[in-house]
Amino acid sequence: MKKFINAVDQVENEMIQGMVKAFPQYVKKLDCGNVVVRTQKKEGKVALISGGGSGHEPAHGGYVGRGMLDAAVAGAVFTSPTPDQVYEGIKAIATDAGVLMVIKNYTGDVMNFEMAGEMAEAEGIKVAQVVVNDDVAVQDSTWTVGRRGVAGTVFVHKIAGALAETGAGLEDVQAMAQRVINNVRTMGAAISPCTIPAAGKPGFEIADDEMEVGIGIHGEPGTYKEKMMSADAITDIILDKILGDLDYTGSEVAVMVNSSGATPQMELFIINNHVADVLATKGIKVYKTFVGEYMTSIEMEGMSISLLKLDDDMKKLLDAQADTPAFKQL
Amino acid sequence: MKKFINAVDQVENEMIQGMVKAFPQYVKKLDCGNVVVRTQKKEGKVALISGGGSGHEPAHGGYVGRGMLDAAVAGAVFTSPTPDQVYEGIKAIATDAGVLMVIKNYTGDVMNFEMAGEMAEAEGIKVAQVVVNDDVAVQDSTWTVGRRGVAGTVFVHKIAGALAETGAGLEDVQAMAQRVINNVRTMGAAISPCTIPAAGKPGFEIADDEMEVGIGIHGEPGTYKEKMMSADAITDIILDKILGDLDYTGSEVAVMVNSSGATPQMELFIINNHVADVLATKGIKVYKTFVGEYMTSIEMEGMSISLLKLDDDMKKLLDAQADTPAFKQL
Amino acid sequence: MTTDKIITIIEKISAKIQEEKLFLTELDNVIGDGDHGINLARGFSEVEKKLSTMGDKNPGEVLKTVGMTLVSTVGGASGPLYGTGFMKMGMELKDTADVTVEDFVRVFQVAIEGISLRGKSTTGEKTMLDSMVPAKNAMEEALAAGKSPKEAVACGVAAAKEGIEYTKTIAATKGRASYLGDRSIGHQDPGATSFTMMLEILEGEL
Amino acid sequence: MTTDKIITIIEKISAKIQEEKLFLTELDNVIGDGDHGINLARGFSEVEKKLSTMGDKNPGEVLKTVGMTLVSTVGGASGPLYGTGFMKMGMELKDTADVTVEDFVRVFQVAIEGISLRGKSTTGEKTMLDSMVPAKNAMEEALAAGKSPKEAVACGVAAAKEGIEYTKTIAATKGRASYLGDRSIGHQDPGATSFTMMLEILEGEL
Ligand SMILES: Nc1ncnc2c1ncn2[C@@H]1O[C@H](COP(=O)(O)OP(=O)(O)O)[C@@H](O)[C@H]1O
Ligand SMILES: Nc1ncnc2c1ncn2[C@@H]1O[C@H](COP(=O)(O)OP(=O)(O)O)[C@@H](O)[C@H]1O
Ligand SMILES: [Mg+2]
Ligand SMILES: [Mg+2]
Ligand SMILES: [Mg+2]
Ligand SMILES: [Mg+2]
Repeated sequence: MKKFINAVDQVENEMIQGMVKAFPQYVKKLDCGNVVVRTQKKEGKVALISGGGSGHEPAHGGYVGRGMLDAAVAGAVFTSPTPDQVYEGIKAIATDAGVLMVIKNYTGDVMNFEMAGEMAEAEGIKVAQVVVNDDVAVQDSTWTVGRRGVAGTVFVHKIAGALAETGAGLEDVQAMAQRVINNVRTMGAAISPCTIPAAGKPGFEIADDEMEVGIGIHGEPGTYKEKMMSADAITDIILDKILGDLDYTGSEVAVMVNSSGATPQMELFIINNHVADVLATKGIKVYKTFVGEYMTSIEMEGMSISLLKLDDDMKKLLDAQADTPAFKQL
Repeated sequence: MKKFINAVDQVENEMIQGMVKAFPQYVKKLDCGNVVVRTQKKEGKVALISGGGSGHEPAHGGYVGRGMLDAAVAGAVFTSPTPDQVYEGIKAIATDAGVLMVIKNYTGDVMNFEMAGEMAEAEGIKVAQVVVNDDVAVQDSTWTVGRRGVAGTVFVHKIAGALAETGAGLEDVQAMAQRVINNVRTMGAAISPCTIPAAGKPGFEIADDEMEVGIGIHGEPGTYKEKMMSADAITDIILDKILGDLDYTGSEVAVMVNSSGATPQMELFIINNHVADVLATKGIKVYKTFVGEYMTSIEMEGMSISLLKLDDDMKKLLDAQADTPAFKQL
Repeated sequence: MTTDKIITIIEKISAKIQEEKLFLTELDNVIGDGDHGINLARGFSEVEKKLSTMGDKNPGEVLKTVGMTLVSTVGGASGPLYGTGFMKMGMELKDTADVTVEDFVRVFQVAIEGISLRGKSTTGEKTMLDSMVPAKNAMEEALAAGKSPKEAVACGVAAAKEGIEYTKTIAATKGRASYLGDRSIGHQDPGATSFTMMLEILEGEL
Repeated sequence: MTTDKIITIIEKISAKIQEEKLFLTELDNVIGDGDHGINLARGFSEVEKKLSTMGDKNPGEVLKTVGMTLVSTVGGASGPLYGTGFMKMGMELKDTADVTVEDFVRVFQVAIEGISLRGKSTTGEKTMLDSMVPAKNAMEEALAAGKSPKEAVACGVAAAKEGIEYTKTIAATKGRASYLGDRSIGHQDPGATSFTMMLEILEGEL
């Protein structure tokens, strides 16, 4: 394992410190742990909190700021934060308008956030939640835990965050977050693994001529292995799965081509080139495109493609100003 | 070589296509080659053009937009663009106020841009140039070609671009660009190489316990090899070199912790944590920090640290609005 | 088992977890995200610190503290689940000062219910429950058949181990391994494994 | 050498460059950025396309076109430098219809001056000039000593090869290799190598 780190048990801590030192105009850290909140608390609006394990940077600390989140809670690498951490975050940002928890659908995340929500409600704080489950690589069914939440979460932050910023009520913000969740689908693939610092070795092994299709964002292998293929071919596989899952016919979409951490922008753009061509062929209109590191898996070499089916409300909220360390819109 | 690509001789082309398809509101491509210009030409201001080989994404196409560049020219991977390409870019953006070429100090870049500048001047276009040479890893001397231009170039784009946007004249914009160059220093290190697609294999080999110190941005090895060390230790080495080269005492600085492409944000923030601490100890005030992918070397795992010594003019221009695909400021 | 004994057992469980940290992590690597050992080791290190000040508390309070500490330091899925389990046992024991194996089996039943509720899970989903539930049943039966406490827990350990083997044969439907679908078949569940380790420590201490 | 001959020579140079693309790139990998062979191969492929329509032009125009094509397709340092070299030779030849080796050596001198000016470089800096200048001198001397054209170019090739060896002994002060400082010592210059290949082709065609 070769990394620019100091000690494996200090990565989360030093990372958060490094982030708040980089962006003091946007974020500060709570004393109680790796919880990052807006430098200036904004009263009179629904407050949004999200989080998960570390290792997904810029998620979620990078999305704390005007027009997106009010707090982000970071657990150990790829490990859901604990209920107390989340609870401290909620307390720090809670307003009379209430708090919306944006949870990614992992057993651990859901349990820990829910426990925190219960603790906060016991204190009289209004809490609502949504669970993001955009990963179409995973079979959805009632008898499993369902799909994972992955890069589509960033659209939830952006759009629900923009609505909250207008002063909308908790139920409306929650409903809008859920509307985004209902309309976003994501799938990814990876060609090399990542290494959790404390584990010291890669999460999976992969041959030089293989790729993992249907990867998650926690360094785990995908839903299946495939022979390495061209960028266009893997893009086709992913788009087929996404377009087969939700009817995008005739609609306008926001596209996100997300890097898992080590994939160079060159490759992301090559992928987007084909995404744009395929969508054009199918008569799906691209309203806006995002290319870059939005929801990573430390230094995994992989990517995901997300398509969000937009309506007029979502378009307006997607276009609204945002000013956070990792997501800015003028 | 494992990459999300289709054909090695199509990467530059498909990448630029993918970029303009992602950001049509910001950039369009000229028919003549991989030259990207603002979608809406802005008259009445000095036009800025920059470029170099491909493989540095988001540089330079990502910096085309309001408040920064007017055109970016991309050669083959790590290969300076040709004079005709640059000339076409200049012609497309030229205004009566003239054109400033921001060149990174490489023999090839300088020669090709200069030839283009001569061609444009022959057509009656006012052309000026600056050559960025911020890399303190390289010994500066009058009998060599001097230092390389690396990540500090982005500060030149930002600050000179902001001044140009105000309608300042060519000489003033050039002088401001030069002022940035005079006050910015950068140095980097890498722990794994990158692979030029057409070459098919990594630019250098490196043992599991080694790092390359003083890397450039073209996949080449650094100025020397070192045993792998902690993030703090390599940060100290780099800062020592930078601070030893220019007197930053008592001044305010802009910091850039730049990823070479594959380095996870986690590690960049860990590095910034120490940068901030060291500068605080030395009484150097951090005015603004940038952490992320600004000037990459495809998928190299490495990073560079840049320090720009600011004055009041530069601060104002650094803070000015910018709206480009890869650099936004509200 | 008095408070001292309980503390000793927890300390030994902690030592075992630290020892098996990489093994458990490795199991989680294959079908999860490779952190189960790291997670539990982090939590039990914190638990150990707390134990030193608990000599004068009753067993129930000790277990409750263990549970709360796990909840607030482990994270992930196993944190709330093990945490809930220990808390439930602690609460159910009330002020029992000397815990018998019969007591343990009774409160363990409550712990299982708590875990099942928190995790929205049941047996056959390739989780810790696939070792916990058979272990509890086996211990109940052994006690009913008049076996000694130590024999009963040994039966529980045997059943827990069979549970581990069983998890190899099924696909996960809960937890991270569920995202792998059928690809999770053939690999044992990390949580079932860590639970079995804990029960073995108990057996060794009787 | 008439136009047909010149075209044949350039075609063979192109073939050689395509053949040695990886070798030249590998040399550049060690002390540069690993693209010299790729760059020249790209340029000479374009040159080949142009040559097919140049049969009715005089040698000077052919060489000028070669130069302009290299400038506009190679990029990097070698593009403008080789491009300038060929353009200068072409311009200097004016309308000479049958180029002798004496003519070649004379215009090659002009090419070297152009390269030197464009590159702000001279010998001893570990560049193509370290093969070009000795080669030119050797050819001049050989001709002055009454050797045959073919012998003269053979002397030039020998000198160019010595130039390659010389580049191994010095640190670069121009081009990308200069950034390596003393670390560039011990490795031969890619540009000196590609030039020597070109001159060898000329020798073989006489
Ligand atoms: N819903 C659930 N019910 C019961 N046990 C579960 C559930 N989800 C996960 N587990 C257990 O948790 C273990 C994984 O724990 P751990 O790796 O620490 O957390 P995470 O999965 O969040 O990384 C699994 O091996 C499984 O035994
Ligand atoms: N200033 C210069 N003068 C003469 N030759 C030079 C100069 N700079 C570089 N070269 C030659 O160019 C060669 C490198 O060419 P190439 O790799 O194609 O371009 P780049 O260095 O831009 O990648 C070097 O090996 C050297 O011979
Ligand atoms: Mg985990
Ligand atoms: Mg080059
Ligand atoms: Mg796990
Ligand atoms: Mg080169």
